[in-house]
Amino acid sequence: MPSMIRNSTKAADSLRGCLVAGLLCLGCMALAGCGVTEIPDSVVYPLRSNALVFLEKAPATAPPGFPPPGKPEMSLDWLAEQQVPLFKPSDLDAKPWGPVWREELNSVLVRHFGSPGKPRVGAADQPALATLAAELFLSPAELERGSHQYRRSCLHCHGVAGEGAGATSAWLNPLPRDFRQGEYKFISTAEHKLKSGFQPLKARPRRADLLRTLHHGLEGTSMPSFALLAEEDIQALASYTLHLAIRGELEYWGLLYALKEDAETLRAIEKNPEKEAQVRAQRLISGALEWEDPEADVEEFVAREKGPLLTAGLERLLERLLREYATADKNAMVPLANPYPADQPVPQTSIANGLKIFQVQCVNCHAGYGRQSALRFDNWGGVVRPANLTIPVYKGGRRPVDLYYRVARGIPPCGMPKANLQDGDPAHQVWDLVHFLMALPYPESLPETIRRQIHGGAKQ
Amino acid sequence: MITEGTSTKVSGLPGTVEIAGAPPYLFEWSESAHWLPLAITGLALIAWIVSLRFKRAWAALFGFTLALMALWTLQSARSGLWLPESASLIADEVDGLFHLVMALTSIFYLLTQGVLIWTLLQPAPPGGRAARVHGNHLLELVWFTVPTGLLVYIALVQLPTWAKMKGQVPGAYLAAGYQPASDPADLLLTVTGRQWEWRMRYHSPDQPMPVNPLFWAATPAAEDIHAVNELHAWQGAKVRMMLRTTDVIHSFFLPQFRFKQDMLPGKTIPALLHTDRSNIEADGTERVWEIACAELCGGNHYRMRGKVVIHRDKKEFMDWLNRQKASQSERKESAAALPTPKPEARENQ
Amino acid sequence: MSHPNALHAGHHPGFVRTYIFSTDHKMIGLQYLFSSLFFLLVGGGLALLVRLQVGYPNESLGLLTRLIPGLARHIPESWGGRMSPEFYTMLFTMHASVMIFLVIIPWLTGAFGNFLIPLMIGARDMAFPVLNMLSYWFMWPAFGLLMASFFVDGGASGVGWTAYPTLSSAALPDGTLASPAARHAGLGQTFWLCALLFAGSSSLMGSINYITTVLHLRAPGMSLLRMPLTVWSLFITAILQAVALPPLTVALIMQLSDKVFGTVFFLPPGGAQFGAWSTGAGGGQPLLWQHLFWFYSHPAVYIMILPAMGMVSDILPVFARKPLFGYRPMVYSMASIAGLGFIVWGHHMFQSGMDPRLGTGFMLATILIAVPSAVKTFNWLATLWGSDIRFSAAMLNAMGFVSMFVIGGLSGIFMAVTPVDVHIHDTYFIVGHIHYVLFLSSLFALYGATHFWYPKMFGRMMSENVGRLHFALTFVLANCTFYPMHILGIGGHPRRYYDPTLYEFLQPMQSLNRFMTISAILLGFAQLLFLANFFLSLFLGKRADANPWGANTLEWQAPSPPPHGNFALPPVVVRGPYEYGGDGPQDHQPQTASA
Amino acid sequence: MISHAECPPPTEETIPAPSSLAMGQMGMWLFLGTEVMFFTALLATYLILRFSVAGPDGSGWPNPSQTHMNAWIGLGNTGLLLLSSVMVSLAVRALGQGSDGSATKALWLAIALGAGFLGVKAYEYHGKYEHRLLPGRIGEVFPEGSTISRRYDEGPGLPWLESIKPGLEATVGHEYRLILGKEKAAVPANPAQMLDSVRRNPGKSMAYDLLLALDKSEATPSMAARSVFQTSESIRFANQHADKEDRHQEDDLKTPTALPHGNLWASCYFALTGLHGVHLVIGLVVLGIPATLGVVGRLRPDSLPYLTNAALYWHFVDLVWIIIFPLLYLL
Repeated sequence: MPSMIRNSTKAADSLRGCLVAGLLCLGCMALAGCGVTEIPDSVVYPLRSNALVFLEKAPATAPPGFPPPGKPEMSLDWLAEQQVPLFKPSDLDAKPWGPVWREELNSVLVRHFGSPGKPRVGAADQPALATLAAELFLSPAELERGSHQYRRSCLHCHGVAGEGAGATSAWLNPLPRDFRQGEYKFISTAEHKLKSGFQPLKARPRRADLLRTLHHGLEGTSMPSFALLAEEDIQALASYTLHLAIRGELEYWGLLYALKEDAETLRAIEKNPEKEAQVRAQRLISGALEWEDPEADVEEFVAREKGPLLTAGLERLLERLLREYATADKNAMVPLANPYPADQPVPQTSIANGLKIFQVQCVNCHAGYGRQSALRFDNWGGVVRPANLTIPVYKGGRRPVDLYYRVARGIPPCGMPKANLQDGDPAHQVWDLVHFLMALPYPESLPETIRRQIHGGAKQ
Repeated sequence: MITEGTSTKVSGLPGTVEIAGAPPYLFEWSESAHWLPLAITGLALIAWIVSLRFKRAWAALFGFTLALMALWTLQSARSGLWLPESASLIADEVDGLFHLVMALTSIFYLLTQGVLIWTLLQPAPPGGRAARVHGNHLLELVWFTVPTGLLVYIALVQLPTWAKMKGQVPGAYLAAGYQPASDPADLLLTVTGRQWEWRMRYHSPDQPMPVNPLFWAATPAAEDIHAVNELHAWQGAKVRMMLRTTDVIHSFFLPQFRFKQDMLPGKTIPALLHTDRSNIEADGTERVWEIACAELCGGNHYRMRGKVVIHRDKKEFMDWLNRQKASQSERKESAAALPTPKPEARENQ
Repeated sequence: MSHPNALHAGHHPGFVRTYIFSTDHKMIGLQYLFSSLFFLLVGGGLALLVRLQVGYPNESLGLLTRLIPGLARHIPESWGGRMSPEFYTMLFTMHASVMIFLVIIPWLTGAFGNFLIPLMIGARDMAFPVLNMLSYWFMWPAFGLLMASFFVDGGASGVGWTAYPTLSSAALPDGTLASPAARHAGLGQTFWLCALLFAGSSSLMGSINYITTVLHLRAPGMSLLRMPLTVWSLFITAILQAVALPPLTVALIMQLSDKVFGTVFFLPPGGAQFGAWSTGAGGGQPLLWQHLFWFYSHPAVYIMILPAMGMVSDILPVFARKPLFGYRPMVYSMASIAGLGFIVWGHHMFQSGMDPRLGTGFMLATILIAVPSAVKTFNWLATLWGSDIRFSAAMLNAMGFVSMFVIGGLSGIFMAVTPVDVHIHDTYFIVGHIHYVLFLSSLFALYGATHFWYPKMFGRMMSENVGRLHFALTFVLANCTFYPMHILGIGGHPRRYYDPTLYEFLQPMQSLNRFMTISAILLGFAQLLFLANFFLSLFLGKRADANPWGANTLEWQAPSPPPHGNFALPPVVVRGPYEYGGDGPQDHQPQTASA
Repeated sequence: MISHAECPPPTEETIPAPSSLAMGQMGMWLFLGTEVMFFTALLATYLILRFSVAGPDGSGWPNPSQTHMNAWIGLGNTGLLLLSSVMVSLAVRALGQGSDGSATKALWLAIALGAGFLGVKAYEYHGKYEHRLLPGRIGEVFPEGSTISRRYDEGPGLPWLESIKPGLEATVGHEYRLILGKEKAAVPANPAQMLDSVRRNPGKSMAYDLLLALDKSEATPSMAARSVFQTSESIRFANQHADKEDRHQEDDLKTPTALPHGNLWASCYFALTGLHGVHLVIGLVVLGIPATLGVVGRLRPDSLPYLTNAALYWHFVDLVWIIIFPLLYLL
């Protein structure tokens, strides 16, 4: 046995020893790097970069073979081809005042909403905003808790700013919701109408609606139920979602007023071309005030303001938004009492009446009872498929009252109108429709003639 | 895993058990996680340095690792990082088998490691030359037969438990051989895995039990009661679960019941759960028993968390079921949802 | 004596034919070796990222996102430095694929198989040198496809290396790429399937070559029962591959056609529904894939451990200076492991929905396969008993193998007990078990073998002290990394979880998870020691003579490194390979007569 | 004691006599061994899939009239391949006897026969294409993300299901009515006992449930179908009672809409014949090389080992077809 394995060159070994020590040090450094805080300060809300969609002129249904949900950029491209106005935030750069506008918008957002690590609603120096935020349970402590929970449970689908474009989103169908337009699908508040046509009509959700979605998830989509989280966490998540929605909506308006070219704005700019930014800011203020009080005096407000106009307008708008949310409960829709007794089976005549209403009101979109529905555009520029009602899967909840809300208030953001029930007793009509919808997936609960019609008969 | 003074709270055992006296830990994981690997690395370095001079030090390295493993195992068993609480009779049997195998394998492991370390510590054979031995028939026969005997014992001793586990539903896996009602269950539900949640559908107790649960599992009825991620039953209930999936393979894992069953797309797999213990304490508090998914089902595989609630008696369960049913058939907004409930957390702020 | 490759003996090919498209078995072996070492780094890096995520699920990866090129694609800063759950699934899928198909198998059978078989049986080269070259170059499309899949739309395959349908195979109607199923079953998975087809073809070529070589080109006197166990193990491995790989190839082709041509082999009768999308009705059986896959992949485990056993059986006697205890039982037990290995695949599927009666049969076979493993362990220990151990790096790694293989084997018994398997199946217990077999056993054997045959390969010695240091660190840290996995598994910690802290029953285990992560990082750095030792020794290592360890087998009778054609004269074998110790004039008697 | 001490000196037997011919053939045999495993797995897959949905009498699996499988064409093809194998054997023998000219002729004949086989196969494929008997096209995949239920709601599954009803009636109708009390038995029967006996018979239990469902929702077989088709056993059962000829009427339209398991059938058919076809094409190339060499007059006796191996391969491909043919066309 040679002795080679016992004596190796000493010099080479000590050299390698140094190498070892170095590597171990590196290892320790790597470990030290791991112990950073949960949400690093470097994480901030990104400013919106994707196009804002205005669907007033959009085609109702998507053509056959249209790219499926999950490819938002494809559907936006298609919309652009159809001359649907899209407002790209990048267009701001082309305007001389654009970068300043963006800067100001960002500073307002940062001041009033903080960052994911330190979220808030309303800067501390504005007591009016803070009071409203507290009323909506948007205190910084609550939001921080929500932010941490959001990072764990929601971030990878809904994204940092609630843009619905997190890591997982590219592979989901339907897409995760983009919160940043302040629009909601499955809520229970009535539309409230404003005089001005400049603002889209929006219903604000009650907190209970958000909580319901968090608790039950949206069956048939990728939104799961979070009922197993601690109740405090769910509450915090609801608060944080509101925070993202309000922040996103403020940003939305801030960008929209910078980019939108409606006749009145253009006229005002024509008069004063070098002060375009100011004119647009003034329009925003007027919008914000008009929204609240159509009679409000914009000139007076502008004259009173000392600081930058855009900031003032955005803060005004923020206050307005908060108030809207705070009064959502007052707008809650009270379902008409069900005229049929609860303790007895639903009469077959009710179901038959429901079918009649369905055939007038619903069948255009829910073709073949939803089996053959065509894709439609929604307010986010994506596509949705009207539900297949022959399967007992309900995104907005399976309670009769949930179906009532869907029928009686529609789902405006994706173009589902509320049922038009003008002639006859509305309570009977709407509940007939609900009863029909509830029986539809279960052939044995349908009257025989209807069953044959819908589910096929023995002799065709 | 929380050490407070001299008493230690142990989770994983029924409730949170306070073990009085000295903490059962030699070291505290949560705090040692960061330095312990470095310390162990240091020990390895020392072993290496010593071995440069004394080659028998290598025995220490092997011994040290052996000790570390024994320590971990004992510590974990003592501190509750062990088999989860058992909630069914079959779980107790499984645990018994587990500990049997644990004991047998530990003996073998200690034996082999002992021999290895012993040989390392041995001085060189006289004359510096080992004997040129090529084998020993008798010895080889012994170490062929002894493990064979033990292994055959292990193979035989587990058979009844396996039969009990899977045979509860005879021929469950062959739709052809499925005997619909040969073993009546107290409660029937389908569990449908989908990306990424468990949708439970309970058979309404108002309706007669279906002749063929397979059939019922495939046809939703208007009376069924739905729940998400929550499996409810009562202590002592025989629960027939029809496991299905709409998309990919999921695996329904109930650690406390030692229950795990893949859900195969295109198949409905019946399973019977005979609950034995409740996770609701006398004072009404609930120990958390969770459902997990044990088969990779996509990116959010880890998100398929559910919970099991075994009520103390059928009445409690029926209360829950009726509540569920009532909330499912609400025709107007429940009082709880109007107006906006005040979050409790806010009280403290 | 005429020799098929005698023509090659005297000529000097150019650079390309010598180092790149070489048909010389030694050069091909080295090519395999260098490739595997590179992929060891890649696979190890992937593993560390996996561990980081499990240990620190909610924390920012910080600097790492910027340090590792290509990572930023999957960990954009807008997610606060967190990787996405999908990326996590890609990481562990690719870790397993890279380690199994590009590291362990090529290193064991490709590198050592090629280098050692002709040398150890006294042949001048392989039976089919060109086929041999092809088999190496067939690996490269596999390498390339697996690496490229990270950069295709939807990322690499994220369905686990087991690639169970319907997660992996569901093909949706045209234009519906955007769905969870399509992501996992997207282009990355197609790449993965193609890569495996290439790797499989490569292995098949290799195995046909090995079998023919062993049967036809043994030197005079080298009867089958005089072959060193390394050759035996590689021979048996080659047979395993030849039998087990074709069914996997069929399965891969079928999954590929499910995805590309719309066939329905693995799609269930009702189809699969993802969100609002349906794959349409199928009619096939998802379970069938599992049967076909495990029919290959269980024997694959033996493909990954048998050569390791063989090489350890060759290293131990050299440094124990004592004959291997029970040569024939060793051969028979290897053969019976291989034979039984074909009827135990069902033990991966006890929970899969397979008929439980079948499970009982598979359980019995699985239990029985422990017997030959136990016999081998006892024989190794008996070899060491009463010997004069030389603590070289190679020997330490071999002893590490013996010690750790026992754990890997014993933890397997838990899984063979079907009711216990119900609980620990798909938990970290399995992860621990597989790593004890593949990392702490196969890899230790590989390290040992590399130290041992390095002088023969390059004519230089690796540093012994650094090698021993590497062993000490690896041995301890690998145990720190993988042993606690068993404990997590007993507690029911499921594997492949992105964020275990979501579960209350897993929260007490999180500190252990963290402990394992840190150990894994240190372990990763310790492996750099080996790589440094390997590459520096190419230039700095002490020159080695033909037989630096005083070993008996034929390769040590050739010069270090052996020239083209290996032996000046075909050696004539007169005795078995393990004649060490005893009272003769020398403490070893080489297999050739000339000694 | 197992003795390993001194082994006896090498004898003639232990000294191998390497020769490249033997090695080449060994390699070829090993390769064919792996090919055997390949086709074993493929055929096993086919048989498993087929018999998991089809009953022992073959029902439940699309029948040849539905899939336009003509056993005579297959038989003719088998003949072509067998003949080509004979030709290859003749070529090997001729070359062995040094007659490269006749070897060349035999080889070209073999190639022509092989190509003829492929031509017939192409004709068959064309027929499948015409009838849309392609994987993923047979009434089991719908555009617009429909579900399986739609197939039975709207597709021609309905008449089929209606046609099951008499079969169901014949199987358990009487018992069914007795148990439900809709019919009075001549001798008083114990309904519970009867129900029990029905339950114990899986086929009867399935029929019972189907009848129950049909009864419950009278004219709504869709619901019953949707549920009952969740298990392959029930498809098989339903198929037994379906009137196969009725469904076959659809063929005139060249649109084999919902053909139960047609998709699976097409998958298996194309996989088996396609992979065999690929082997055949490779075989043609392998035979084409010596054949071409023969034409230019360079086919030498030293190509014999190559030709022998090529012939082995060709015989193997032939053999595989001989196994595939009855399984696919006659079973």
